[in-house]
Amino acid sequence: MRLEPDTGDVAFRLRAREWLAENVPRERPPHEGRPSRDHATAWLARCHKAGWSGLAWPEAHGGQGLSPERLLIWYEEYVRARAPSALDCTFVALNHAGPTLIACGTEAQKSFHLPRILEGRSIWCQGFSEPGAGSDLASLRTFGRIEGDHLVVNGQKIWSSYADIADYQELLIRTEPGSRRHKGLSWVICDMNLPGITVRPIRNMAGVSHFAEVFYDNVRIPLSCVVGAVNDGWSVAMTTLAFERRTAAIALQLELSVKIEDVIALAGAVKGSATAERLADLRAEAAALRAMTYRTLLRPPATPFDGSLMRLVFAELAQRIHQAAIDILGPDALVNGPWTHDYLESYSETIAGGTAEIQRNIIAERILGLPREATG
Amino acid sequence: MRLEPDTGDVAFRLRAREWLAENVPRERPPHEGRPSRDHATAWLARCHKAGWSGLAWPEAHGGQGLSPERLLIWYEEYVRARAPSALDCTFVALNHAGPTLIACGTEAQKSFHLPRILEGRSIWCQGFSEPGAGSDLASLRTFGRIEGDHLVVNGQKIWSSYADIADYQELLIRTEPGSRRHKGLSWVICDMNLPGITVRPIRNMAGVSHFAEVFYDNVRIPLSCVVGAVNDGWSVAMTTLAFERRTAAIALQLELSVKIEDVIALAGAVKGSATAERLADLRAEAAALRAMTYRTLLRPPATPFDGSLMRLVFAELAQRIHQAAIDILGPDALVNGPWTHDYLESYSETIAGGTAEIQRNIIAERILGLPREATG
Amino acid sequence: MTFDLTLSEDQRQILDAAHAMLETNYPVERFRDGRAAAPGTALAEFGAFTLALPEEDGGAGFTIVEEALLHEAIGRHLAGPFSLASPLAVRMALMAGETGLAASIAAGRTAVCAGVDTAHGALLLEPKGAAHAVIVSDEGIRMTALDGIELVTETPMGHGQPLGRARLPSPGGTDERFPVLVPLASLLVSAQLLGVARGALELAVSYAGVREQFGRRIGSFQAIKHHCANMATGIEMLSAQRDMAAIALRDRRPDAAFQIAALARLAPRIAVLNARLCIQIHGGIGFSAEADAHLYLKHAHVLAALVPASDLLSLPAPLAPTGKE
Amino acid sequence: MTFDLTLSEDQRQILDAAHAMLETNYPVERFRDGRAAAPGTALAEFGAFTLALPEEDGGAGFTIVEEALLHEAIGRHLAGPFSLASPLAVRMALMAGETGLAASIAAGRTAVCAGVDTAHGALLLEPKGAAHAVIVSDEGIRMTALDGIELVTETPMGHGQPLGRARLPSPGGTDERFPVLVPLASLLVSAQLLGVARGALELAVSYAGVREQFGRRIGSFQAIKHHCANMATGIEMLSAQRDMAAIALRDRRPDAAFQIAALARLAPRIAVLNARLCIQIHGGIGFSAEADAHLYLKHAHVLAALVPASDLLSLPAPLAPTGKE
Repeated sequence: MRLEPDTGDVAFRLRAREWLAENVPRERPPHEGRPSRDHATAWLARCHKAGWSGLAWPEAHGGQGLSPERLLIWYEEYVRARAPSALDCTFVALNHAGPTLIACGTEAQKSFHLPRILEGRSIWCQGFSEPGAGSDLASLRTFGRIEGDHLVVNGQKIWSSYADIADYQELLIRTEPGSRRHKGLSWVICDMNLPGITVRPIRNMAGVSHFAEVFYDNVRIPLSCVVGAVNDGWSVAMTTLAFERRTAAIALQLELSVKIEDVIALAGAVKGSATAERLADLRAEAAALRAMTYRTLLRPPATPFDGSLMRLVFAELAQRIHQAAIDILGPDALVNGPWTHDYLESYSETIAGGTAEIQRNIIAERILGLPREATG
Repeated sequence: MRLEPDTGDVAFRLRAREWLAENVPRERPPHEGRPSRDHATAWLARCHKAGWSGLAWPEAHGGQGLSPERLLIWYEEYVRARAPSALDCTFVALNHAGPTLIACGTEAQKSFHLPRILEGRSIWCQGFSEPGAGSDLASLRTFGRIEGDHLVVNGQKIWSSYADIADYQELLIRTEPGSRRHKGLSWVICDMNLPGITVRPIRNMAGVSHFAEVFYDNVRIPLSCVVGAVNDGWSVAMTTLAFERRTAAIALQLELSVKIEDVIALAGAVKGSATAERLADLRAEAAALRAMTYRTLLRPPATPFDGSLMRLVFAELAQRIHQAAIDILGPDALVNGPWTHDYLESYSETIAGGTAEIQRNIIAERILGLPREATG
Repeated sequence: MTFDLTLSEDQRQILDAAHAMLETNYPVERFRDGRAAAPGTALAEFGAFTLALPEEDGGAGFTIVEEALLHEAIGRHLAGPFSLASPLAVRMALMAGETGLAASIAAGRTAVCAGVDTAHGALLLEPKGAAHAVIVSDEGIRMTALDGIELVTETPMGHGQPLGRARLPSPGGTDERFPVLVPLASLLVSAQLLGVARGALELAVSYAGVREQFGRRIGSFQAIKHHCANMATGIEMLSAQRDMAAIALRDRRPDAAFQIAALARLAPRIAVLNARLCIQIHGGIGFSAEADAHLYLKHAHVLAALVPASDLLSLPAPLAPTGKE
Repeated sequence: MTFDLTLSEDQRQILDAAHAMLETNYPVERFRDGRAAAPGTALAEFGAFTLALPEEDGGAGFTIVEEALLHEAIGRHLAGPFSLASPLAVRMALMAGETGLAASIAAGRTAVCAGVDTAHGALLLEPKGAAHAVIVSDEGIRMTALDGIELVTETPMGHGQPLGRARLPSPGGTDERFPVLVPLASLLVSAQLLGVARGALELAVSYAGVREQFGRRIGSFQAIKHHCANMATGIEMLSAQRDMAAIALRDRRPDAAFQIAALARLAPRIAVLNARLCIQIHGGIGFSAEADAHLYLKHAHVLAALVPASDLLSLPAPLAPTGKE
């Protein structure tokens, strides 16, 4: 067990710090729509030009192939410099679609899409959840009928972030008639400009529309857009699990260590006061979350489900840090300042990507081996 | 909605206060065994002599027939005077067995047992739980076979408080062969001196033995000891639910309002400190528990299951008040002083009489009407 | 019985009437179909702002116990903070001898908004059209005319109900701060928070009873059940304490300040927690602005800002022990 | 890789050996069959008290990282507080130049107990037979000879492990208080608390997997599952932070004090919570002294008392922001 930066690591950290200090945009990024896309793609293009795009991607595919320690160093400097949230409209492309294509895509798919993603020229959204299947992906019903060399897709997706400004969607649909659960699904690259697609943005409780519903009315997608084999979509969807520990989620986790410092500064709490004690607890937990982030990258997971531990700790800590900020602000929190906005956004942490309740079930059943629930 | 003591109420309060000031024993009662029995029965006998026994029992059965307001006044004065905990070895007789006999007993049963209970001459224990059926009474297996005019009982009970020093037990057993769930049970008065009964005290985590296991090896109980009809024991067990709101549990609930004052005095916390804020929260909750206690006595319940709300709030508040005391004591809490002892005892609050988890299920299903759980 | 916590026939009638009036004029759906800014006139016409005033002051002759029951219903319908400001404003106008103003507010002709002092000026909640503001501060409650006051519009939490910021004239002596109204303000705002907490539970329970996931209604999952049970216990504590505090204040009992302070300490926490759990139980749709869940949360925060400060630990406890150490 | 958080082959071996030794000499069942007061000799023979000392001081040449790993295992077996006091005592003896004493403690010939200063004298934990006590106080750690000290026996929490109270001589200057050992003491006691937390989880999970109620194994109920999941997340946080803090202290990194203080803040809370949940999951038997659940709780309280005070908020944070406001 060691955390011993060599001279290369130290130089890398300084280089990252200097570049970020000079290049991080000073303004708070727009929350939604075209302005948010323009801001995010401009920032990614700038990163790409300086060699900071696709950090965890293999060099063979245009990435930087950073080692785990360099990834940690980069993201630590990234959040300390208050660079734009990694969870912007480029997130899905860089951290999910790209790695999936690298793992399972054809040469044609890779050579077309990967450069566009890295340079911020194409934005992707996810098309997994459906209205009847929030956290239960196995019950997907959106269907793609094979007609010649096309899939004809009908159905509906929901909670598709940035679908209104995306160029492509990673679409998980049922393609085998009568199939059930995880079988008979396909993972498809869906061009969002195809006829028959309707996007309806959903305003969230923070007043921002980055989610959307997407409706598919006889949308014809060439079979060449299927990634991996037809009807083998579940295993394609699972391949990115291995990449998951190296995504920009690292930035979100480390960012809480910066956020808690901001709350501590905001509070200026007297030693021993209830607020000071509360903030000390949160500071300790943010430190532990950082330690967990290190562990995630620097030690093989004990089970494939360890991500649920991270997800749960992160989600609840993010909420509690923002709750503390709101309480400290008092009545001023009624004004929609950055803390208030982020507080409201933090409500999604225990919902999106599997609710906190589902993470607890996974931890109990898959990590601890408790008996599965009775199904009625 | 009114809480307007009339002159009779005021005089009653003063009389109670004066009597308690002169008569409450100054020493902390012994925790277990014969000394605890002797202490409890001496105190009850003294109460009885002065007309303070069987407060909620009908006058026709030797009780005081107190109105709800007088009960509240009495118990408020009782806890303020730091009178012995109502949850001593006389509790089951006064608050459960007695009321059950009044509701369902024969004249012979009543005339024999009720005076003994009121005067502290006989101690009762409960025989409901079994090793395989902690919170699940419907799965009882201890069996009483009818032989002539006797029941021949074989089986085992557990968590029977004070069984080692009790004269009688309220015993709920299966008497109809092959019966299931709530059917085929009988409610029986069991003389604890009968041959074939073995009592094994169970030491609890506070180091005290007031629980016991009871083993029945061909114990012959006269059929005349069955209360209500044979095989109708479940409905007998349910009759006391109506009495439940008027038991000495009132004292336990109100006592938390005294305990939190003691913790506040113990802490001497600086205003605004984390400890002060924590204690203010607990004080507010103790006030609310008192308000709930008033409501329970002075308003008909909305459902027969409202007791679970009280039980849950009480249990968790009792634990949190004791946890606060322990934290305030710091290392001195390692010494088994009264706070430490009571802290350890408080762990039973969310377990005994239906765990906190079961209370939450009852609240959700029976009060809120959420769908029953799938059973696997 | 000298003690009785059941609703009297009168109380039941006034509550039934209030619920009907609120359901008609302030259905929670109004936030979705653009009727969010329902005027205060329906409440005024109902007599909500003068319910507990004597008949000679134009009131209905009820007591603050009934008023506290009414404010739970008002809170449940997420009526704007004007509903809290107006009955306080009527009282302040009367106490200041301005009977004409009192009558005008009572009748809904003069609109009053609520506000709270902050380090950066007073924050006014839904100030549009209001002629006066009722301001809660650490020193007490006061009323200020808004005539000629410059109002800076602020974006409210989650783009909810409008907010304005204003530099208001500093209050004069104690008589302009009406400390006598502070306990009443605490009682009414806490009662509204109770209504919010109850509304959030009802919404959560009804959703959990129909929404299916993994082939089952989500309300059959223990985790959801236990969230709901926790919401219910909070409501039980808060509503019992509301009754205790309202009666103590009405009857000028010596423990009134204690009971009110305990109530005010519980109310914001329970309302925010229930709203949070309601969102969580709804899952994705709960995080959207399309379901109503988020409205309860924002409303809980608005009301929480209007709870006057109190120091519960400094007050004598009604059950302070008498006996041996 | 310059960064690596996997166990080295050496670390794995020492841990395997430690587990085997502890399982033989300190099985948790010993509390039930009367072997509770297992002597410290097995630990001494294992070299537990000198694991991280250089070989010239009679140590095994490992580092405090391995020592922290070992103390998790020790905590999991609920070894007495002597196991914490002894490695600190060896170091204090060496620092004071008393090499004979150090060797004697290291070999298990001289017994050392742990203790904590209180307002009513020092509280000594399992003092029987101990020649010296290692005392934790707000000012630091110190060692005191118990020769000639009068010990008043105190009844311990829940009639657990023996306790004594003593008036000890006041410590002299800083050099007698060994402030340099405070971070190490925090690390080791926190690691033991982690072991307690993990033992409580393992006990709870194994019980929940077999105990049946309502016709099902209780581990299939979501409420029980979620209790266990909460225990697991606490352990994950605590063990990750333990590694971070141990490495920082070993390598004298500038953030060592911060990492240790964060660890010490988390450890008692998580250990007590896990023990509490373990009792709750056991139901009635968990509240009895017959199951092991309560042992974890009492042990957590004992260790929590031995965590040196620290002020996390006063320390600079390693991820303090560098960028724009």
